[in-house]
Amino acid sequence: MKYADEFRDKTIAQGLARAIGAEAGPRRAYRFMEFCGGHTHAISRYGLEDLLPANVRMIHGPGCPVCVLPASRIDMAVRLAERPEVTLCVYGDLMRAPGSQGQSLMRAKALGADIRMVYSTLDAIRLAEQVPTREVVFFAIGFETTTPPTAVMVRIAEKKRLRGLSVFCNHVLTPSAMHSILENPKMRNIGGVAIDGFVGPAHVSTIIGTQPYEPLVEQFGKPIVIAGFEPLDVMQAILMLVRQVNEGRYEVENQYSRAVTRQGNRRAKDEVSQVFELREQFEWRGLGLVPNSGLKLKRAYAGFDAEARFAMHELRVADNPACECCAILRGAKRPVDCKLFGTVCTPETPVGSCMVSSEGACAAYWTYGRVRDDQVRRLS
Amino acid sequence: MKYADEFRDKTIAQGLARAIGAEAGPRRAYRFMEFCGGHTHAISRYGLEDLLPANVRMIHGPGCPVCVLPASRIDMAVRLAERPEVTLCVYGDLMRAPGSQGQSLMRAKALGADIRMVYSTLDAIRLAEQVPTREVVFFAIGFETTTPPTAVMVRIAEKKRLRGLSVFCNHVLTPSAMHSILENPKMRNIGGVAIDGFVGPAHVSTIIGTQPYEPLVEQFGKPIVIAGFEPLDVMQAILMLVRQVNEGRYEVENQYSRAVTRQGNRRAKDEVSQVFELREQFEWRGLGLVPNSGLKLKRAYAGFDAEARFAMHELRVADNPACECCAILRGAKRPVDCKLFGTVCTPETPVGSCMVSSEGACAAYWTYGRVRDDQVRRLS
Amino acid sequence: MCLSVPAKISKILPDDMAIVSIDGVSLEISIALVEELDVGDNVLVHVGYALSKIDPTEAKRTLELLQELGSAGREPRS
Amino acid sequence: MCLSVPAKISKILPDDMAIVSIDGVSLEISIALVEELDVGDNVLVHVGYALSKIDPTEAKRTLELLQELGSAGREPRS
Amino acid sequence: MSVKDYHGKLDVENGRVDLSHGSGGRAMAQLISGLFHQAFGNEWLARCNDQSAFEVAAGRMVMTTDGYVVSPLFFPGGNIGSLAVHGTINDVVMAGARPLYLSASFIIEEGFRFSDLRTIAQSMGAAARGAGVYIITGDTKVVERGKADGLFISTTGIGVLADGLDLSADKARIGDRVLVSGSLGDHGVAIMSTRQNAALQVEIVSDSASLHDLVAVMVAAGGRGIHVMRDPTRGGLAATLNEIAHQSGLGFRLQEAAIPVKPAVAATCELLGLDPIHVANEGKLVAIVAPGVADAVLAAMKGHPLGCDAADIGEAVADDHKFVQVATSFGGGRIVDWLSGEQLPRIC
Amino acid sequence: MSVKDYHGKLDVENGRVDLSHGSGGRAMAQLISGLFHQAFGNEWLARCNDQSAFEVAAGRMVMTTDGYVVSPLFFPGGNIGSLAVHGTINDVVMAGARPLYLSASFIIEEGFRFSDLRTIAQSMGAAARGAGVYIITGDTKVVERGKADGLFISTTGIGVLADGLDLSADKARIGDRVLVSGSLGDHGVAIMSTRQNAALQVEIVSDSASLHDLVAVMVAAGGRGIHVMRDPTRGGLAATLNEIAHQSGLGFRLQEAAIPVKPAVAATCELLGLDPIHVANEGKLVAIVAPGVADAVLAAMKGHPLGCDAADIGEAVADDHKFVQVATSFGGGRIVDWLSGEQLPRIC
Ligand code: SF4
Ligand code: SF4
Ligand SMILES: [Mg+2]
Ligand SMILES: [Mg+2]
Ligand SMILES: [Mg+2]
Ligand SMILES: [Mg+2]
Ligand SMILES: [Mg+2]
Ligand SMILES: [Mg+2]
Ligand SMILES: [Mg+2]
Ligand SMILES: [Mg+2]
Ligand SMILES: [Mg+2]
Ligand SMILES: [Mg+2]
Repeated sequence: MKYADEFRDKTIAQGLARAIGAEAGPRRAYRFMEFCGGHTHAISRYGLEDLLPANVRMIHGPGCPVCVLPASRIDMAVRLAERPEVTLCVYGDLMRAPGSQGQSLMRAKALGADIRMVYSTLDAIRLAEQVPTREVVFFAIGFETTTPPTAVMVRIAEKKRLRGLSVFCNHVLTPSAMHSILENPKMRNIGGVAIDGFVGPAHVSTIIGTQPYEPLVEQFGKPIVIAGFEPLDVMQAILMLVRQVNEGRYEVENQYSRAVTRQGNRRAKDEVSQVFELREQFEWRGLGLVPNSGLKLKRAYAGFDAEARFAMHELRVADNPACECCAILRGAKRPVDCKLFGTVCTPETPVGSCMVSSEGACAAYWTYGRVRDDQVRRLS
Repeated sequence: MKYADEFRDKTIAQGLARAIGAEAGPRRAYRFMEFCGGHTHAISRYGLEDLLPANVRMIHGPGCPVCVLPASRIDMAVRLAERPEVTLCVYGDLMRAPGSQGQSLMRAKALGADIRMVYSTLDAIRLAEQVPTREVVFFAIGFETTTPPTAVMVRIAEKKRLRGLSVFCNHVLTPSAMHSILENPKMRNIGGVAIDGFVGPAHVSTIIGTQPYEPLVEQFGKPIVIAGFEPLDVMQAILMLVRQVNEGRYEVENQYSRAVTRQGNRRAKDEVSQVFELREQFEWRGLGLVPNSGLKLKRAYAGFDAEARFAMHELRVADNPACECCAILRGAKRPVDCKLFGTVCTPETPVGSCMVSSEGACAAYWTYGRVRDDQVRRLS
Repeated sequence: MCLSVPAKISKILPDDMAIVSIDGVSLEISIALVEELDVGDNVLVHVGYALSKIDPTEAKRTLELLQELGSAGREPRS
Repeated sequence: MCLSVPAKISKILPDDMAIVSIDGVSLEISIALVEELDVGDNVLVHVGYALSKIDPTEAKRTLELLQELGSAGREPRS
Repeated sequence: MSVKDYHGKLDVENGRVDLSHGSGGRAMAQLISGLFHQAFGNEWLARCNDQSAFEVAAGRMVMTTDGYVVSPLFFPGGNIGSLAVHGTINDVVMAGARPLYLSASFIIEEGFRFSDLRTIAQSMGAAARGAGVYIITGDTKVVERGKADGLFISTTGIGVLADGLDLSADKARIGDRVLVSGSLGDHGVAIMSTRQNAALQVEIVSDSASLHDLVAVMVAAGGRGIHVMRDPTRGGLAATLNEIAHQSGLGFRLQEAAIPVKPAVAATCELLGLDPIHVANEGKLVAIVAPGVADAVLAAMKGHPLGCDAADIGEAVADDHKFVQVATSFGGGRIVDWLSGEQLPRIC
Repeated sequence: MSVKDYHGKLDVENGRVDLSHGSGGRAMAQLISGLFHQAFGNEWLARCNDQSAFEVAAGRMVMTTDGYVVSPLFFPGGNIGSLAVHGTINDVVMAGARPLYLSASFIIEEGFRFSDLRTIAQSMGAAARGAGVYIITGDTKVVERGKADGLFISTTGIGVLADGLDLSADKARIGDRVLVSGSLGDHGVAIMSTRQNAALQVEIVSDSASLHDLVAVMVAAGGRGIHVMRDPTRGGLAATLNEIAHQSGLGFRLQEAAIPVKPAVAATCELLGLDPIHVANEGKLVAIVAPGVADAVLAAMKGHPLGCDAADIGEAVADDHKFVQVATSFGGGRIVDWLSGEQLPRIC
């Protein structure tokens, strides 16, 4: 696969690993948070931690939109799907996402709710055209990457007068979450030790560009390196972060220059701003209510807004108290630190969202790393 | 089973057979038409023809509401059932009734139409209550016996405000059909020989009483004996007809006095007249358009009339030209006289309606008598 | 046609409904179409409705007549 | 997160649609979100949409840099 | 951290089957080991292979399969699980064979309750043990909601034939007697009473039962004098005798008065416009036997609890038309045909 | 008047299955004789019994069953019929057995086209003949519209074991080599490409095939050195190796670079967020063999058309955790777990 295989080269990786080992001074520890699940996936899938020196530690951030979706939003979606007139379209990742009390869309479907997996918002449009008498609701989730396709769908629905189609919007914004992590002193200093830098989002950044990270770097003095999702991309970004730390710099650097520019994708941003506007706040699993971190449909598109159309009530659901998702999403704990990990909570019976998506920190650990007890390096 | 087993006694039957044989003078032939399929069924099921003398011949009349229902009405029901919002409730007998070009409700159901078998109009009410958003249409067929339950259903629907329930009405009237048979010289004189009398309806008469047959007897000079559906009932009625013929009488006699009175069931008649009124004419398979022979919902109940509610178009469908149903229903031919009988036309692949219901003349012959080639006594 | 079975009323229910029984089978039917029914009465049941009451006296009369005709027939007259 | 795969545009269709291909797989996607695409361009595909064009020059530069860093790493400095 | 056990726990009381239980993952393994293995428990299943091996002696074996799609799944006298074992065992034993092993293939609609599945599996296990038979291999598939009717089970049975016995539908001979092992139509009426109409209550339970032991007793009494055995399931006695008539090239003449039918079954059939002779049975058999052994076989049947109402109902006759005819109790005669299409309740 | 033949004609071109074809009447007999017997045609079915008898020699036999619920029913490289024969034959031959007979149970949704059913039945007949196997008994049920998904088939296979061979999932030994017979994920991707998304076009056909002959060649080359064979169907290679690891009480270490995966399969998996190691195969096998015979068995496989892409992908290792681990092409290591729940296409 072009533009993928080249960035998975074993020989280069070993060279890069040695370079990181050489440049990461042995007298200090480096703690980098990869914000995105895509990076977490690459780290686990290719066994990158095996290649990194012991004093370079990766902390898994909240970068999976399923993991950060609170149980309340799943519960709301289940209630919506239970309405007889509604056909709910969802991305496959969401099917097992846990709501409260063992609820999930998978379970609602098994009990008779009309829930369809889609691969694309284009599928939802097709479906709405096929069943004009049904209320087809698209359960929209995702960061800036996944928001423009939802915006396009709404604009097509408007143009085609698809009255039956609407959106249950759960789109969230990455920089706001990073800001929230950095602003909170508990999060900034995990176990009393500061995060030294961020591996920044890949595909989110193709849309928003690198510019939105610049104020963060200014405000908090932490380097951010935007990186691709291939394993060599991640390793190069780590090397770049080590160098910034060593040199006392804190800049936004762009490792992923083949797909990311400073300005991002203007057309995609325009589509989004046509259709969506900021919510005052939005709940993130693990981060709580984060100001200006979510999107909703603009008033002009209220007809396509499922929350308005079906008078959906906001719900509040307490997380399972034993679940450490919250700390894990903040980078404060690792999956193996959770008592439920691998016993009560497995990918078949997920308790927290980190176990749901295979990109979730707990699921990635379970699938790719659950034996490496020896590698569990607790924070000092 | 009380009031049934007593009327199936073999010893009495043999005595009755001898009595009929004794009283039916050998020098003349007796041709009686049993109007009802119930009588046809009893004759076939118990092998009554084996017991009757050779000069007493039973002619099978049009007395099966499925058999007389023209293909056009089945086609109309199929079109109705194909509407996505409609759930059509039907009595089991109708499922295989042939419309035009191989259509049937069974086939429509197999192709996805929502068609439910019901045992009673009470089931249709229950269904309409369960699925209030569906258009539940009851496919009403039957003679006077089956009409009052439809009327009760409509009145209950009105009382309960079951807006989703309606009736596709195909109820027909027995005396009108008998009149049509007697009025038409071709029918009165089958193969040049007159019908000598009628075994009259059993359960139809529980509702309408014996009185409605009196004008027929007056006008056409043919005896009518109302008889029950048990085999001894039929044999007694035949004996009573033989006696009337022998004595030159033509009266309405009531063999079925345990269930039938002269006035009939006033309450049932009231229910019917509340809800239904006469159609100017109605098509009968085999008899063509018969004046004043069908019922429709009164204007006050137009909201429950599926024909109005769904703007159903009247259809006209030519019968299969090879099918002798028409002549068989008139008593002019026997099933074995039809070239299609038992070859192209079987109960699995019925061509005409007489093959559909097991009470239909062709089906009854097929099931109970198809080997008795030796018994095929053609009209002289 | 008009399949109908004789059954005995075993219980009167509200709303013009009743339970009838026949040889170990019981069926809930509507009695909206027949006046003045009591437990123990026999009715003809058609599509879940009582159509008419069976008159036991007339039934007995018919049976007696049948028996008579049957025995008369036993010795052929002509 | 944001699963996305590089693919080459093999055909431009009407209504902002296009066919992309990857190793014997072809997929119809929307290109409504990316300006000025031609057959032969490579794009990142996410949930059936092209997100951005892959810049071949930048890709080459990154690869060269990676190779350099990798070889540099081969002889440990410290 | 403790590593999750391969055999995880299933929440049988409250849980429901979803698509993950059919997709080859751990959830499926949990379902199979936690529910089916427990209910069927035997050494073969314990090895968790995709097939099971067993020793056989040289000889003749039989194989049979049936799909079970009964609705409702639970009915008076049994459920789809016991039925799926009894029915297939019966098809084995109708050849005069001793049933040995069963396989079971489950197709489950998502949303199905584990607790119901367990009840059904336990009924299967009990029915199999009752017949000395083992369910040695199986398969589980889960389909989306709305793409099945709760649960379908297909079972396949194999058995070993007694030496010299060769029962087949083409072995009926003119003059043979027709024996039935008991009253007809009980299963079909039990099903209809729960399905057809909520208003209908019938005091009848399904006759669903394994006939292996009854057949053993009959074979002991009749040996090679038993020519054909069949269980009159779908289509009832009428279908079974018509099939045999066709295969053997002869006709049957039955005495209606001799055919055992329970009053409640007869009454239900009258109500719904059906004929008991077309109604399904699941624990009855029809045997076509040489006249010389008929009395001995009938006596053996009557001595067995599952044959106490057995009856000799007629004989095989020469008939070019291959008709099944019945001398009615009324003194006339009629032909009993196959059921025409599906058995539909009628109003006329 | 001519009496209608028992074997009536079916309008195969235009007709559709309705409930009457499953209710034990003449319509059902017509369907069975006019369509299935014709497609499977053999002496056993011709006898029209509810079971079939056959001779066996003394020895060890195997029995296996699988339900087939594939959607769509027709896919590149096969249909549900060929699949139902290949899949069950493969489960027989994975024991090292020679397949002999199959049974087939059909559950059909009313409205199904006779013409499609004929195509499927003919594919079954052809697949069976190709493997020298006979479909000797069957069953047909029809369910109401909306209560099935077109057609489900459950097949059961029996076969006879070669002397001395005892393959079982608990027979893997530390040091054994792991062989696969060809590229992984072809079947699953062929199905997904027709089902998942109309927009997706993949040049891949299902690998559905009967592996009886390949296995014969392998057994000839490896004999008792072959310890386990499995066809990695649902859940793919990952599920199969995890099962074997658990049953045998050891782990596996694989070389990712050695695992054959076609580029189009790899690309489809990347697009949908899946891992080829979890994707279903229907004409591939995994063999766990003693290291001493591994090369000979591999060579034999490569010499067979169905094994030309065979590969040695790793070994069995001691592992208390019973993990399946993969050395990635990148130089790291990871654990390959069972699939978690159903395989769902992902966006992240
Ligand atoms: S293992 Fe499960 S319960 Fe524990 S933190 Fe992860 S998701 Fe939450
Ligand atoms: S046999 Fe068929 S075609 Fe002939 S008259 Fe009867 S119904 Fe009509
Ligand atoms: Mg069978
Ligand atoms: Mg059977
Ligand atoms: Mg299986
Ligand atoms: Mg359903
Ligand atoms: Mg059988
Ligand atoms: Mg199997
Ligand atoms: Mg298998
Ligand atoms: Mg069968
Ligand atoms: Mg369907
Ligand atoms: Mg297998």
